[in-house]
Amino acid sequence: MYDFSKMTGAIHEWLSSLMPSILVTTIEWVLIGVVFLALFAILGLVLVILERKIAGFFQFRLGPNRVGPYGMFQTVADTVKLLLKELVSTNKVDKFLYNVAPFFVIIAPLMIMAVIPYGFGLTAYDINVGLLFVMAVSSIGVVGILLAGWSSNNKYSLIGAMRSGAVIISYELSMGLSALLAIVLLAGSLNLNDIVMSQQAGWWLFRGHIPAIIAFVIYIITGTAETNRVPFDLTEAESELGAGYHAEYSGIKFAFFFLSEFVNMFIISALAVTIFLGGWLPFHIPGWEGFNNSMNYIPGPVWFFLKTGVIIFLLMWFRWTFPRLRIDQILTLEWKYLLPISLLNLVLMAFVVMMGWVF
Amino acid sequence: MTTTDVNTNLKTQEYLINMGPQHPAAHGVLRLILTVDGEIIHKVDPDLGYIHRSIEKMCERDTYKQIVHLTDRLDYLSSHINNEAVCLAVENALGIEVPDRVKYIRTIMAELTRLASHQLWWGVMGMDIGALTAFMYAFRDREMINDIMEETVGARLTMNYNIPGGLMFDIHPGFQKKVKDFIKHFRKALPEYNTLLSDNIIFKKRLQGIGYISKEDAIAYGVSGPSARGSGISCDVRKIHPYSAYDKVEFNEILIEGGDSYDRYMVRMKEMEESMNIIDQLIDNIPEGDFQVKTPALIKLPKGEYYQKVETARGELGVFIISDGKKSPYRFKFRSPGFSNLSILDKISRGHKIADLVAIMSSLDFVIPDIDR
Amino acid sequence: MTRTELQSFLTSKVEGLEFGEETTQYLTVTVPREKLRDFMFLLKDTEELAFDYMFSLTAVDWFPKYLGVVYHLESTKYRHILVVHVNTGNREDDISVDTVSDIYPTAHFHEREAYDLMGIVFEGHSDLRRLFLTDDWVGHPLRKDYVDEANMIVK
Amino acid sequence: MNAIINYFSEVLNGGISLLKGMGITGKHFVRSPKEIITQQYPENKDTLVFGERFRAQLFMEHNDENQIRCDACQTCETVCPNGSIEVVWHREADPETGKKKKVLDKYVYHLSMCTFCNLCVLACPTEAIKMNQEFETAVYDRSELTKVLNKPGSKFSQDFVDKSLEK
Repeated sequence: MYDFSKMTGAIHEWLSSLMPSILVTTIEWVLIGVVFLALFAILGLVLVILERKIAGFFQFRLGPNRVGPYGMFQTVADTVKLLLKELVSTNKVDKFLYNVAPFFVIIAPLMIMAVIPYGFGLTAYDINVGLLFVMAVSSIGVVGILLAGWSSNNKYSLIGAMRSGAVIISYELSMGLSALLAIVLLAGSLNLNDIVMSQQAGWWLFRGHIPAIIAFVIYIITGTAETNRVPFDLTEAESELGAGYHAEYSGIKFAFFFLSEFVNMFIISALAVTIFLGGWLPFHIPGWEGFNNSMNYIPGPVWFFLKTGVIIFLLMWFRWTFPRLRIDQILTLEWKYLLPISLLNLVLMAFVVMMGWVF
Repeated sequence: MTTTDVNTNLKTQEYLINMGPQHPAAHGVLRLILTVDGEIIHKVDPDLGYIHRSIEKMCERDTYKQIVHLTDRLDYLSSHINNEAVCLAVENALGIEVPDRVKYIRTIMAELTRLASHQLWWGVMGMDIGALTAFMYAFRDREMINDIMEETVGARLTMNYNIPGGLMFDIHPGFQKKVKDFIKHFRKALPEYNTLLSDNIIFKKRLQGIGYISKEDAIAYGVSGPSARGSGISCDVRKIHPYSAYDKVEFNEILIEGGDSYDRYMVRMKEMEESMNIIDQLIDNIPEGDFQVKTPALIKLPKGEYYQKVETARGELGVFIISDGKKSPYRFKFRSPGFSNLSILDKISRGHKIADLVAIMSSLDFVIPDIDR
Repeated sequence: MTRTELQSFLTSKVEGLEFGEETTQYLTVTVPREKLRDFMFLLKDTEELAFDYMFSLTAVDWFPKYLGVVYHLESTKYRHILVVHVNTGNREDDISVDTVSDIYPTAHFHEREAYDLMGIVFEGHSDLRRLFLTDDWVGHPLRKDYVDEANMIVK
Repeated sequence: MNAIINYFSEVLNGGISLLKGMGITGKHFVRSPKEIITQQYPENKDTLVFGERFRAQLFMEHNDENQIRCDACQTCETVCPNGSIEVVWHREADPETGKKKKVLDKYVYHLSMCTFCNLCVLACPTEAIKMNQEFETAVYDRSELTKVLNKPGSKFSQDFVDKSLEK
């Protein structure tokens, strides 16, 4: 396994030899910022085209096929269009909140991206409360949605925003408290890198058997709800509210909401991979030494993005199959089904860990 | 402080929402003024007329042969059946008996139209509930019907295939084979529809118990078609007052007693099977003969009143003609199914949520030009 | 009930009914304006008649005499059909007819339509507003003497 | 106890129904390369097939000698519900018989008002007008939608009519 911290350490030493430490820190910050912004933009572009292509195939269509080979540059063209568009808003909006809301929704996923381990030693901000940090920061996004809905001065937007608030507040509960905590019990750490390293003997999804699988299913459901995607997309509910909370946004401000939805999807998938599917660790089958060795040659980041892609595909599959739930049904699902089951699952998991039944 | 005081203090403010005229769930330009408390609907006030073209007034100006093509634009999804209604009314008034061949072809065409309409409804219903893929599946199958129509009739949607006294042309030589191919394909596709949506737990939960219409209400409000049959009312004009070749075929009138949106949904799903059965019985037995009877170039109906009922995909369409013996009718009234079905919307959607209103509206299957005329 | 039975039954119950000619498609009866509501109650509530389904309500302009309303009634139990005509006094100022929207709720919408397009005033209707046209529209388009030079193409 | 069993069986059955739905979409996703129904419109223009009866817009048939079958009888004009046909004509003495006959000047067709009901084609006694398959009717200016169907200098020919009616 290649340790990426060697590479980053070398860069740090080289910079330190050239200039004072305060300048080094500044340059490193800027570098990391640029890298993450680039990653953010690329993810947005790739995921949007992926979604549209996959949607096309689910519906016997071709998807975008005009711009570039197989329509691969469609999202680039769309981005340029959105950047060039006039920013239209009604004059009844609450100007300050209206303008600040898109940044809230974009900041939350950016901050979470900092703590995710993309490879061995490839984490921007390796803190020991990583999981807690993720849970805390991901709640910021909903503030942006609420602000957008409120400040738009549009009843449809407001309804969408309020729905979003209700959903996210309740689903964070079973997501954080139970689904993720179940794995923390196994791994014994909140640090995402440690959680990954603890899965070297096998992914938690398999090693934790039944309780881990239940936790994984609950996590995927809550994750879909957190990202406001079908079947939980009632915040923008096309057929009911038009576009919900971002109905009054246009141009690049709308693009921010649009992008953040897709990057949120990436983050939910990335967390699922980190916690349940062994992060950047290669796929191993116990006993098959030759196979395992050859798997080791594929670098960690590739494994990470590959696994994330699988989960993202699963989320897209949901989106293009299921109808939408109603607001009270969503809350019923959370409070009457997911929360009791996941609490029960937590007890079960604690029991499993106590008895040492982990493989 | 008494409990009543607490309640009055907690009273929240009602507000108005304009749903439409441009709204994805309005299926056209229908404007609903909703009085809402939070998400709970207290009152629905439909505001119509955004695409009112005054077809009834135009009919008073046109000759009977010209009127037929206007009815394409009433309920554009059952345009063939609308044409048929006018033609039947005129033929009955003149005492013309059309050949059996015409009756058979008209019936097959009407059932194909009904299938196409129900397919579109199914796709749009899925889309209203949030399942976007259903729409494309429905359109794949509907496209085949449209192709059949294009080949025989010459138009895909506004067909204008009937003329008083028969049909505009004979069927295309490839018609029977194409229809059979379609039926074969659709018999396989319909179970897929059911697995994708009808059995889906989310879909069921969204529709069951929503928008309940009691038997009495349905009759009193004049609800007809699949929407009424979902409340267990036998109201199929094809059974009660048979026209064209409906007295020659065996088919079941689908009746479900429940009365909620899911029952209305299931009635339509099962009606598609019945439509296929009807086509199966007729398609191989189209008798030889003329495809039209000679009518005078300028039809003049004898003085009097004529009423003709037919069953469109949405319910009972009535054509009421008052003639004063001239070349144009004195008064031409369409009793459109959507108009009466809409009148019950306020009653059944009170107390439900906005999302439910969307579901109720698609379960009643509105086509706005049919309401606005 | 057959057509003749229906006719004799109704004549025995209500006075002042005018029946249409034998040749009409359905049994047609013209009711005096003031008896309309009683007549409708009779049709709906009498066990032997049970006209519970009003499938059409049409407003007609019998130019130049008076305006009229035509009700098409059907019994979902016996499947017999009756056409009821009622006429207003004239076309200018005496244009009101009693509402039947409380007897047949479907008439609620149909009467609003008739008021909108033909200008018949339904006495006792709970919410008689224009349905299709805007509130400030002048005139009633379905009347025979309605003139709109801008939008109507007369052949 | 029953309630608990019901609770879990509901969760299970619900989950299974969802998975079945995913099975349907998944099946089509795997098969999709064969099933794609998208038509690549401008590219497949040459291979587009229409029903022979497809009604796109009205046209008037001319033969090689610039002859037409329209004798300006105006049946189509009266039969059209929307007034989309205007026949402009004048009377002219026939050079052979000396009788005064109608001669077509301009056959004006307002595509913008046409509803493609086909009544004019059915009514035409000489089969002079027909519906063609040119469905691309978008134009930049509304005035382009008013078309003159007969070519300049075209003449009515009885032979042409007889020939086509024979078929």
